[in-house]
Amino acid sequence: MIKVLFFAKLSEQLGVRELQVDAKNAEDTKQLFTHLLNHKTEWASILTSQPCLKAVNQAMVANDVPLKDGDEVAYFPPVTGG
Amino acid sequence: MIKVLFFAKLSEQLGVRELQVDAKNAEDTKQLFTHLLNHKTEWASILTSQPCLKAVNQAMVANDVPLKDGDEVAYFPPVTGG
Amino acid sequence: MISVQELDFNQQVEYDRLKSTTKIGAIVTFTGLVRDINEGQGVSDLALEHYPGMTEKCLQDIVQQAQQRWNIIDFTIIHRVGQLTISDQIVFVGIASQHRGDAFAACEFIMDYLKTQAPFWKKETMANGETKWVDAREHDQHALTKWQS
Amino acid sequence: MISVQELDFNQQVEYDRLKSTTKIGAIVTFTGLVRDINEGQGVSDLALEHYPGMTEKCLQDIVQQAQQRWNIIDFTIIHRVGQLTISDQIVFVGIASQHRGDAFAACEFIMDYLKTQAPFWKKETMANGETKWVDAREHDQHALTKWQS
Repeated sequence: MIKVLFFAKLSEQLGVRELQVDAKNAEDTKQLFTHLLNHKTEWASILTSQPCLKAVNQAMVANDVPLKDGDEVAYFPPVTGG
Repeated sequence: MIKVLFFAKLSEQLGVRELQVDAKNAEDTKQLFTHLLNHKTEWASILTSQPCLKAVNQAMVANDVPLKDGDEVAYFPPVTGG
Repeated sequence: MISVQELDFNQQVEYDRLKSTTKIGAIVTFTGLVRDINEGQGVSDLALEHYPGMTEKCLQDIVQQAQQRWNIIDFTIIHRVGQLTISDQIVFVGIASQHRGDAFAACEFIMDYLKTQAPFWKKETMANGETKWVDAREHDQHALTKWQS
Repeated sequence: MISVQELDFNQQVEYDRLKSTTKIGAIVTFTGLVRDINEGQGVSDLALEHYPGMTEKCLQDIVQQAQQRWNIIDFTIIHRVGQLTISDQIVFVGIASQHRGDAFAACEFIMDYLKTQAPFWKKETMANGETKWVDAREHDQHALTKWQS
């Protein structure tokens, strides 16, 4: 399984903080994202209407990367700490 | 009179911290400096052998400037505070 | 030292910890506070969310980059999470170095990267009770360009 | 606040004084300390001489230049004179601003100009008892170039 996390505004809008996705639906981050777009009716518009960053195993990645069983993928808005 | 001050290494080497110079021997800082070079035997070599900054009325000046009775002129090495 | 914590921190304690060896000639500290006005609106409270695990890794990575560029004798990064209010301390970055140039550069570098890369998110509560996730500022992205030469 | 004094100062007191209004979002402090090694020689004591009157004017002038360039809500400059020893605090510059960019720049600018223009002179006593006036560093003059664009 792939552990998927959402943070901040994104998690509030999607109504979920964590999700398990079968690794066969997520061979890479691109396939995972497509899977999430179809997870619930409103998810496509939420996930594509705003800047959305991603981290794989707790490191931000700019492009799509391959995934394997046990990986952790997080989606979140641009950061605003400090 | 012109009040002349020396600081730090310069005052140590000259053996004096303060001096009064007749304003007629110091129409400008150039004339004052020439007067000081001749004040005592060793002063010329002390004042010309090292970088020497000057301030007129407590503001640093790079070039020579006119002086008038009552002015305060200070000579000192490059600063090393902070 | 890197710490992500709900607890407040103390300027003197952090300063004294950085001032631990006689090699140190310069200490620069940055403290970020909750301002009462953000983008022209009165703020009353602030909630800070983060991504536990990634946050600490990310801060460690930023410090390593700073250590490669400048001479750092000691450092402290503290970032608070949870519920904060006006004038509360949010973040502390302290750098101890032999010389001031290293301390200033490393401290500002760490803050600039923390602002754009560390996974923290602020949610403001306005004076009128409305809540709003803070938007990332273009200006913070731009601040990175000075380190990329 | 500008102060030239023999007395030591306290980080927390100065920090709290800068943190006085809810408009402040960023506080940057710089503290300079007596290091045990200068130019490779063991230092045991340091005497700081200054030009009373000119010193205060000069620091005021540097602050005014900083205020023209950056948004400064409050500032503190403290410089000690007289006899100091290893690890003693020499100088404190603290800046309170709305945003961190102003606070970092103003604080470093003030230190860079203080180092090259304010009439202070250091005389070191070495571990072996010899005394030596500290030479001005070329590097400090060079540090000014970053503010002259």
